[in-house]
Amino acid sequence: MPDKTSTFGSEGVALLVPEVRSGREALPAELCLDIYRLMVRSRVMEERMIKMSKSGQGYFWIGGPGEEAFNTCLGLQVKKGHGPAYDYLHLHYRNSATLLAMGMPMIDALRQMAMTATDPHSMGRNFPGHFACRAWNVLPISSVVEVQYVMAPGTALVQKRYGGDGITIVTGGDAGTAEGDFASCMIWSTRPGNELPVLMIVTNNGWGISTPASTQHGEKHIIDRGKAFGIRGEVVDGNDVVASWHALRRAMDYCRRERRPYMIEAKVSRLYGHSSSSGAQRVWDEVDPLDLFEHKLTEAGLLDPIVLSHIREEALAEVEAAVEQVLREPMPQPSDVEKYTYAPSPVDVVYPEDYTGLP
Amino acid sequence: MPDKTSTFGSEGVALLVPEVRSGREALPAELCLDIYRLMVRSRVMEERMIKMSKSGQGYFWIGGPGEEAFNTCLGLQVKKGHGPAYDYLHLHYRNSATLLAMGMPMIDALRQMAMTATDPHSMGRNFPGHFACRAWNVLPISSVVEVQYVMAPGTALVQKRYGGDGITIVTGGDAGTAEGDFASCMIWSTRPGNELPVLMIVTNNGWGISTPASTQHGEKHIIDRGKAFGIRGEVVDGNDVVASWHALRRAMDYCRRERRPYMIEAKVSRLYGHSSSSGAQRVWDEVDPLDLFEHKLTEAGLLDPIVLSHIREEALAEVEAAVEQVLREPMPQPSDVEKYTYAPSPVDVVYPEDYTGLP
Amino acid sequence: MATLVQAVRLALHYGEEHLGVTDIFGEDVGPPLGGVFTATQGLKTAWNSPLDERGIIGTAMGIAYAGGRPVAEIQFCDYGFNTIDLLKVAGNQRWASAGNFDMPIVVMTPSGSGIRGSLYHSHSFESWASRLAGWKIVMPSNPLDAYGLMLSAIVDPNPVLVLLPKALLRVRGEQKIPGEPDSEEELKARIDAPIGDRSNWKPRWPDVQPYYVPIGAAALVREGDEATVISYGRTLPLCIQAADHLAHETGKRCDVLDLRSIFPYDWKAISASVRKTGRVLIVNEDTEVTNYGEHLLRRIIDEHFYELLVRPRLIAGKHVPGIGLNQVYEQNTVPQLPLIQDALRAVLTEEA
Amino acid sequence: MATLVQAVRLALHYGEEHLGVTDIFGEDVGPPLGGVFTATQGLKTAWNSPLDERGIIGTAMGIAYAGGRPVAEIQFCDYGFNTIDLLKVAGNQRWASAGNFDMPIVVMTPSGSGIRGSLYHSHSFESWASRLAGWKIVMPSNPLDAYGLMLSAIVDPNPVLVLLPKALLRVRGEQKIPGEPDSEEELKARIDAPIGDRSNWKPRWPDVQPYYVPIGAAALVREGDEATVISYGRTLPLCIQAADHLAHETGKRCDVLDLRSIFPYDWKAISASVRKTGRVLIVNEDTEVTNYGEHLLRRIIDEHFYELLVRPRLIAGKHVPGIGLNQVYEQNTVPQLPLIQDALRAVLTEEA
Ligand SMILES: Cc1ncc(C[n+]2csc(CCOP(=O)(O)OP(=O)(O)O)c2C)c(N)n1
Ligand SMILES: Cc1ncc(C[n+]2csc(CCOP(=O)(O)OP(=O)(O)O)c2C)c(N)n1
Ligand SMILES: [Mg+2]
Ligand SMILES: [Mg+2]
Repeated sequence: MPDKTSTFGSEGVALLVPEVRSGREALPAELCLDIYRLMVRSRVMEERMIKMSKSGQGYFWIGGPGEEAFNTCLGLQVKKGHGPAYDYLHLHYRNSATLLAMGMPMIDALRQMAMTATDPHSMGRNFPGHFACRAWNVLPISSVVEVQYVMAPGTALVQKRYGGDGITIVTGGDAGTAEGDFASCMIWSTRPGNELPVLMIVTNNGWGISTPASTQHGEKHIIDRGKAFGIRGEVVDGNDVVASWHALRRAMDYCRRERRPYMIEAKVSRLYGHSSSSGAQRVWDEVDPLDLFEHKLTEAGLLDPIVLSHIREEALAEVEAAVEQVLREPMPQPSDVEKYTYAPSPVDVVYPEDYTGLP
Repeated sequence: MPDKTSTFGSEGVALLVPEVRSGREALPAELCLDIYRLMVRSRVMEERMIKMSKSGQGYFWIGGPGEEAFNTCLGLQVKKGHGPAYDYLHLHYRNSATLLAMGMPMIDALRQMAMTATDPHSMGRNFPGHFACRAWNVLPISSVVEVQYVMAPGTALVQKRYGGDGITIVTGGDAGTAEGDFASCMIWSTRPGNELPVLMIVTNNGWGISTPASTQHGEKHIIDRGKAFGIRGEVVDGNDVVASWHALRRAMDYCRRERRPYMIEAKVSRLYGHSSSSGAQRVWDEVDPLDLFEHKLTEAGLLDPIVLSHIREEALAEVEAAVEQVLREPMPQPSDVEKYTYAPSPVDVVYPEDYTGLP
Repeated sequence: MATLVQAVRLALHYGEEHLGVTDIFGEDVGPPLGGVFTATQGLKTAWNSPLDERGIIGTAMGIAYAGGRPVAEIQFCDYGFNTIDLLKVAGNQRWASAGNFDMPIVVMTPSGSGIRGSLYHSHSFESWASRLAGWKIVMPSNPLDAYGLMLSAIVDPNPVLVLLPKALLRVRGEQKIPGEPDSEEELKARIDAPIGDRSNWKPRWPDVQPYYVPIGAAALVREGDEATVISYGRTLPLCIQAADHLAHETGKRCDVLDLRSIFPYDWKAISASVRKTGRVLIVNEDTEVTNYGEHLLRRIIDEHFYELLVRPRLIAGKHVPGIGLNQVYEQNTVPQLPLIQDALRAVLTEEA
Repeated sequence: MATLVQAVRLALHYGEEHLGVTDIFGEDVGPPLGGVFTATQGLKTAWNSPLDERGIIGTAMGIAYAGGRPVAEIQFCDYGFNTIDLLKVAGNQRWASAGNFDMPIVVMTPSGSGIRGSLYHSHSFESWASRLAGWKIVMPSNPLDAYGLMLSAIVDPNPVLVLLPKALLRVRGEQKIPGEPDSEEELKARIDAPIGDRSNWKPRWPDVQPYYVPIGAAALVREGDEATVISYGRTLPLCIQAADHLAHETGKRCDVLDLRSIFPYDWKAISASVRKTGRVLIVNEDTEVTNYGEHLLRRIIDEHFYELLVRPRLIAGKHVPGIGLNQVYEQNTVPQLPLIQDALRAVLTEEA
């Protein structure tokens, strides 16, 4: 049974709403059900994409099964919008749950998977999970590991100057922190007098493709690297929705208010291996955040087998309808190859509109 | 008067030799006089080189006035030789005192300054202070800031495997630690089970050309960055000979014995600005380690004005003789442009001996 | 007349005041130094960065994403080689995101030899840069063009790399920048930071006016019917000298094209001239294997092979690992006047 | 027959056993994976590195300084663009130190398109690489050459970059590697790691023999008097197909040169063939602005301009910021067979 007499998070406001707890932290039941639904939708969508990659409806899959708990909590707490008043997102290729939580229609991810001309993120150019969304400050996700960390200080610098409470959020994997760009982000975010509101997130799944983190990384916690720069941080169980929600809330509050960097290291799972290149087989020895949350919500009396299967059916129906639709949509044309190379320029006499082949 | 009844360093061996103290640490008088002589020789040589850069006997000067105390102590403690049994030196462009302390003839530095064909470090190709010395494992110093830090783990890896007590020593400036390569060195030197005997030195003069470190670096101490990786370290007054000697001794002992990395941050002075590009004018508001040591030795009764001026005269004579000699030596020839591009190869049918222009 | 580096500074000032430039930054770009070549002295948005080129390019990208207009400096192009991946990414952001994001950044950097820079301050960058799809690359050879190209670079909503010829930074032009004071002394007094303490110094900016050199437009700096000489940057003035000398010596006049834009290049101008003359000399100082001039040559072969009267030539730098400090190296590694003159003489006088 | 990637593995094994290779390393190079393309499975000196390409190149340099013989892998050439400065430094160590230090490192990396790699797994590297003075660059197009070039790369005391054509890694050759078992199944059983748990797996290496493809030697893979086709890597087999097809269609036979070494290239072979045929087609898939093929074209113009019967051609990839995942992009960005065939037909049939 959900506990009925407690407070929403640590804000000290007594609310008489049912809630779900993890240790000393809690979340309202309503929110938990929303999160759960989003997690199911992400999982179902990713699993369908894996199927597409194997059936030839796509060529390659990479994505976030195992990161749904943390990434959904992230997406829901983003200050969503365009321009420096809102959060900038420099994301990794495992962030589909974040985008779904922000409200991205499932079909847009599938369009990218199916490489249609209608793919709003890349017009069928990029791998799945490589989102780009101007309206929501979601900067183009690139496969090049870690480069997002050197761009993050730039958006944050504009935000600091702009005022308001918009922050810059940058995410990446654990192995990628070995690239110098991770250190650059810390340095550029802590210049004395110019500290920047950058929330540096590492989703630590313990792997870089086939290489265990334990064989390459001498740090106990990755966030310990922030200490020398005075960057606060915390390690959170990214498979725990309640803990992830609150860690993110604290981190965002801090960045929004203090206009300084903060680090979160979220321990997450990788449930289908690295990508379709490594087979995208279900892994059974890692914790499944969805199972965990399902169990918790069931325990709390918020879910029962009927609701549960209803939510899953709904998500499955949504994804099937989307796939069906996507497969009817147009493909890019040969003439698209050069499109969107250049923005129109009043001072360029060769390419005033766009690239058109050699001068 | 030198104290006559104390111990050499912290080794606990009671020696009845005169010694020079700094705080609780001490060095034998003999050694101090050797160090002093080397420091004077370095200073005099660098000042002569500055003169050459202004008189047209060279084009450019960069070097180490202000780092003589620390760098001399470094050079004297290096395990000098060729191959992995000996120390590898990945140095910075301010290390002339290190090389002189190791025994490099002054004239070789001046040959590079004068860009003669006899310059053993680069055949008149590189800037002064850009040494390369195969016999002593002194790897080519490059102007590209910080790249030496990504090479250091490689030599150390071979040394760890080889056994013995040879270590890898890498030095660089404070501003350069903002490059990702500094972080890479820490990561590659602390791979679990593969920790490497790398002594990471930062000579912190508080400047990167015109930019004060205090405006760009949020770390209190640069070596604090090592903590997350379990890298021990210490900050030392690099203007204090006795302190520098012992910090280096401890660091080297640790690396040699434990086969793990260690960091030293030496606070040093920059007495002639960044380089000849910024005028190479004497700066008077920074501590001069040579003055300091001169004063200390004089106080201790080891130096008097006569000895002092004798040492200086000797050094001046040495440098003048060397310059005179150097200016008579041959210059590189047009045909030298391509020399030493390739080492002879038994499997290359186009360039079996060396590069000879386009195929 | 302003020097090239003063022209850049005036353009950046104009950019700050009128074109929305928000950040001019890089190593030693802000006070007190204002750039190792003084290009950024006195600018109100100039600031010093950490010594980290990857951070410089990345931060510029971030500023642009968030609506700022950054001009980032890489202190010497020689130190930009650890950022090629980022430059590639910057060049593909619009393409990769199918138009979601533009990337209006300007990167400026001194390029080429001629300042006794030894191994790491003598490289050229244009051949590398020309391979960065999605970028525009410009390289002025005189102060007025530097001013006009810099303004265009700022206004263009795509990433633009401005290569400044190291050897010409202190050279004065023949034409005034619109709004430039009458005397060099006055200009200097107004905008050059004093030697010594600068803490209270403030520039007194002249009221410079807009002047755009379009991207993709070459300048025909000498006209003639006998040959086409194509160059830019440090070697451009040498080509003019060579052409003038040979006009005098042989009576034959050449077109000399100052390319100004490396990409996109002014194919119309090249093509028209080559068609007219049938004789071609391309000159630059970058290394000669996979050299940008070889691309131009290939285009000429593609479209004008049968109109060529004699073998077209490329003069470039030697394919060696560096340029040595002793001037014997530099003189014998990158093209100097005699070499250019000899090549041009051969092009002009070879029998068709 | 061994696949190209098996050939590389066999060469590395030979290198470990007989040529002093001490370290084969890079991202996912060691157990359990043995490389994302399986090039390093079962090798006794293979180890996994941190995800840090700069560290990989730097560490390789350090190992070489200290007397080791490293073979470092960059997982995809697309991820080597943040190391260009280090590659330049590696290429200049001997030159800069006037012979004090050699730099015997091998870097291997998959290059080019053809594996549906989208923006960041489809780039080519040879044009960039050819600009790295002090390096040698090779690129095999079949397993035996891969074996022989890898052995030469290891033995050569200079930095050698081995570009492995992504599209051909799983292709089998027509010639056996000396010592290779008779059947493909046996080879596979002996040296391919099993799917699943590999913790107890050990390869049973065949006793492969030394076989060196000299650096700087092209292979004439088709012979004819009518035209010269120069290629390497992924486009080489396409050129063979095109030449065979056109021999059939027109009765005209071409020389097809598999360059194998990008630098130094086999100028003697190119020159002899061009002199013989007077017709030239150069094919690669790298982007077309400042493309390595343009260098070859320039050399041909330099030395054989007056011997050319028709306009020489270069077929290369489009100058766009990336190669899109949808195959419509890839097919229309990098050369495919029809394009090559049409170009060769034009070269062969154009009237002189
Ligand atoms: C710069 C760069 N190097 C190598 C790769 C190839 N690669 C893709 S993902 C990956 C591992 C990333 O591991 P981690 O950062 O932990 O992220 P995860 O995939 O585990 O979420 C590698 C090596 C790449 N994409 N970019
Ligand atoms: C990669 C790189 N970027 C820029 C430069 C230009 N540069 C030369 S020295 C220097 C400052 C170095 O400062 P620091 O690392 O503190 O060393 P210091 O000169 O103070 O000893 C700069 C920016 C360079 N040489 N290399
Ligand atoms: Mg990971
Ligand atoms: Mg410094």
